[in-house]
Amino acid sequence: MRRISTIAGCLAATAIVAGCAAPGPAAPSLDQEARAIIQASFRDQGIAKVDRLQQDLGQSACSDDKAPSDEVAERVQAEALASVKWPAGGQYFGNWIEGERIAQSGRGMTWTDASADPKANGGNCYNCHQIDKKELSYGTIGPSLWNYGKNRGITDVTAETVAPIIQYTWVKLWNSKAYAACSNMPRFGHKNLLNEEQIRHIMSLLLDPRSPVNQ
Amino acid sequence: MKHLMIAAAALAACGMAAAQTKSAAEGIAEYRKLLEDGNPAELFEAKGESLWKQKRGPKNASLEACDLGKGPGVVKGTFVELPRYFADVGKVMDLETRLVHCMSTLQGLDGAAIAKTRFGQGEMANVTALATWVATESRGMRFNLPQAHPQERRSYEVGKRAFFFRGGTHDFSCAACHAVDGQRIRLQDLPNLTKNPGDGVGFAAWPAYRVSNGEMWGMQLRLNDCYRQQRFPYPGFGSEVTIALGTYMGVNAKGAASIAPAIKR
Amino acid sequence: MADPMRIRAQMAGDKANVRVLMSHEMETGQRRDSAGKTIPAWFIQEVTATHNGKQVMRAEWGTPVSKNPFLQFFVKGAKAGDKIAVTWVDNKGEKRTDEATVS
Amino acid sequence: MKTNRREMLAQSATVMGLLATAGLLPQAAHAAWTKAAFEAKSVADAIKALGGNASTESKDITLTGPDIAENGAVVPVGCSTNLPGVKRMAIVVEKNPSVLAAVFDVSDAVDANFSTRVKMGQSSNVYAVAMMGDGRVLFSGKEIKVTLGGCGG
Repeated sequence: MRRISTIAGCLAATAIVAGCAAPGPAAPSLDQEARAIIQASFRDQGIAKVDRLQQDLGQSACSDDKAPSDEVAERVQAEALASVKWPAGGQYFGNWIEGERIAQSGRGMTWTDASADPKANGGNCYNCHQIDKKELSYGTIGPSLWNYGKNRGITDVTAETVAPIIQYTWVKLWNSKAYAACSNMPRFGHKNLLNEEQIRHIMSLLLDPRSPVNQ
Repeated sequence: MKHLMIAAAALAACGMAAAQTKSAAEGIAEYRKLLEDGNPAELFEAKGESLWKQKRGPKNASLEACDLGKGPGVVKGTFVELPRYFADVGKVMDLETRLVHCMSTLQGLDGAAIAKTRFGQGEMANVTALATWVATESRGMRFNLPQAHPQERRSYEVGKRAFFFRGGTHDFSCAACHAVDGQRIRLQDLPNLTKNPGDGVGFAAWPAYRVSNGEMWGMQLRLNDCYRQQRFPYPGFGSEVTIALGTYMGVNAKGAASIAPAIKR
Repeated sequence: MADPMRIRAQMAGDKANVRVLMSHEMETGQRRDSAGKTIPAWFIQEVTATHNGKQVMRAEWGTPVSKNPFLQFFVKGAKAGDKIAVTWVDNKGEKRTDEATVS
Repeated sequence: MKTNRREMLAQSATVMGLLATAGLLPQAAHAAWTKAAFEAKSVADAIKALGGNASTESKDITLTGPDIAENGAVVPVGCSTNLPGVKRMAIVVEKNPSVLAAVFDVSDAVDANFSTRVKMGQSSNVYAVAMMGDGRVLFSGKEIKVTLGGCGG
């Protein structure tokens, strides 16, 4: 338990730093005006419709240059955690080769993409994270995931003792807001960006002791 | 004890990652330096200059009487003060929307039709070339957008709110990638656009020649593609959000020297 | 008609450092458009340069040369005021010549 | 003294043949684009199609270029040598679908030093090839890594 909270805290801290910092007064009328201007400035194009501007609580709470109140943040996190769909049959793992392919791809869900089916989407992982060290072109918005499983002492994914970290990772991939209200990481499962099978592949990439990430 | 070991391992891994990053970053720096000498933006700049002086359109007029904010015909220094308020239209305009306005009023071209034209096509390609040339004329000058008019201050505030607005399938805002120093997407450095990110960085680099597709991109297309990658719907050319974001980034960049037109990945 | 080239020719010691930017698609013939149709190859095949009217360089290019090509070469024995002209010809037979004065 | 037209043509043909084998073709003789060379799928085939034979690696030939390219669409490369007697210089990208990018004729009036920018489909060895007046073919090269780009990569 202690270990989980430490790791979660580490990731959450990163997300908060990446989010919002400087204070600034917000005039309600300007806020409303700005929202109306945003709505009026966009139009549908392909699969990207204007309904994408309708914010849920997590989005609206994190649309400021300062972080939401603790109370709001906790509500966002609780709702996110409650929304997580656990893998069918308790099967958390797939194939890390597929996982690497998904992690490499930054495609999907833009107005130039033909289909919104998760099968057409990538995970965008390398855009923000170092994962397999062989890939030099990686982003730094999120923490390095090199040796993600190894650093957490995973030598056997079926061991009872590692169940909490496996579950933690599943939640993080499914709905990152569960651990950090204003996380910059997309909610891959919750927003149907990746399907269960694709998330299983990413799980293998990150956690399987045989994955190149854990060598 | 075990926790300590894990923490140490994590730190070690981070340290090694930093070392490797540096060598890749050095390689990229070398690549960018090699590209600097001979920026194809010069081709667009030359085209823009001749378009500015050429008599065109139903009114067979040049753009030499166009007021970009410092009086009719003045080009030098205008780029580092845009977007700004224009009394003749009663609103804030950025460089590209102002150019379309001049093409419409002076040359008699159909401004609304130009705004709907795809980037890189027809008169829209001409707008980009013109913007490239206008930017070149302010090269080395420092950004200093006016904020005296209430509309200019309002534009900044709207832009700031648009910058932090999260939406789309991936919950991204501009701020998700551009509100912190020193971060990257893949190998691309992400300027912190909530402040002056430095000379020739961010707002002070566009229009820029994109080597990935060999196209010249003005700020309107730069923002359009940011929103595409953000998984947002499509922002209209010259829409208020795009101009307000320009005001927000431009005011924040106060004091930054312009290197536009730059060359970019 | 093709857009003009940008040619800079600057003295460096006893040579002229010539840098040329050409406006050209350099289409490989291996890309497809949004409808899935192959975009035909369209690229510069030959580049020649003259120094005061005398040919000093000839090059053949293939599709791997980048869009809006850049070329740099050094002309020996040039002096300020000399004329450097560059001509390209593409696979459609289109041709463009521009000239610069050595500075 | 008096050479008839037929003899002159014959002589020219002989000279041309000699020049061709030495890789010394004058401009007029190969004004046409060397299609076979640009269609070559391997470095050796490209050199052969340009009229060269077995090639030797040489420290006197230089291929300039970055170790890593941020975008394969535009990779700045150059080929140069200080050796006297070089007739042609080529830039070859081993893993491109068409390996030969550019070939430059070197005259007395220019340095054997050319720079351009090429497309690379993937990380690859890139070579500068020099075809010498004495028939030797010398080369040197380096690996240039091509990285994936931004968000869409």
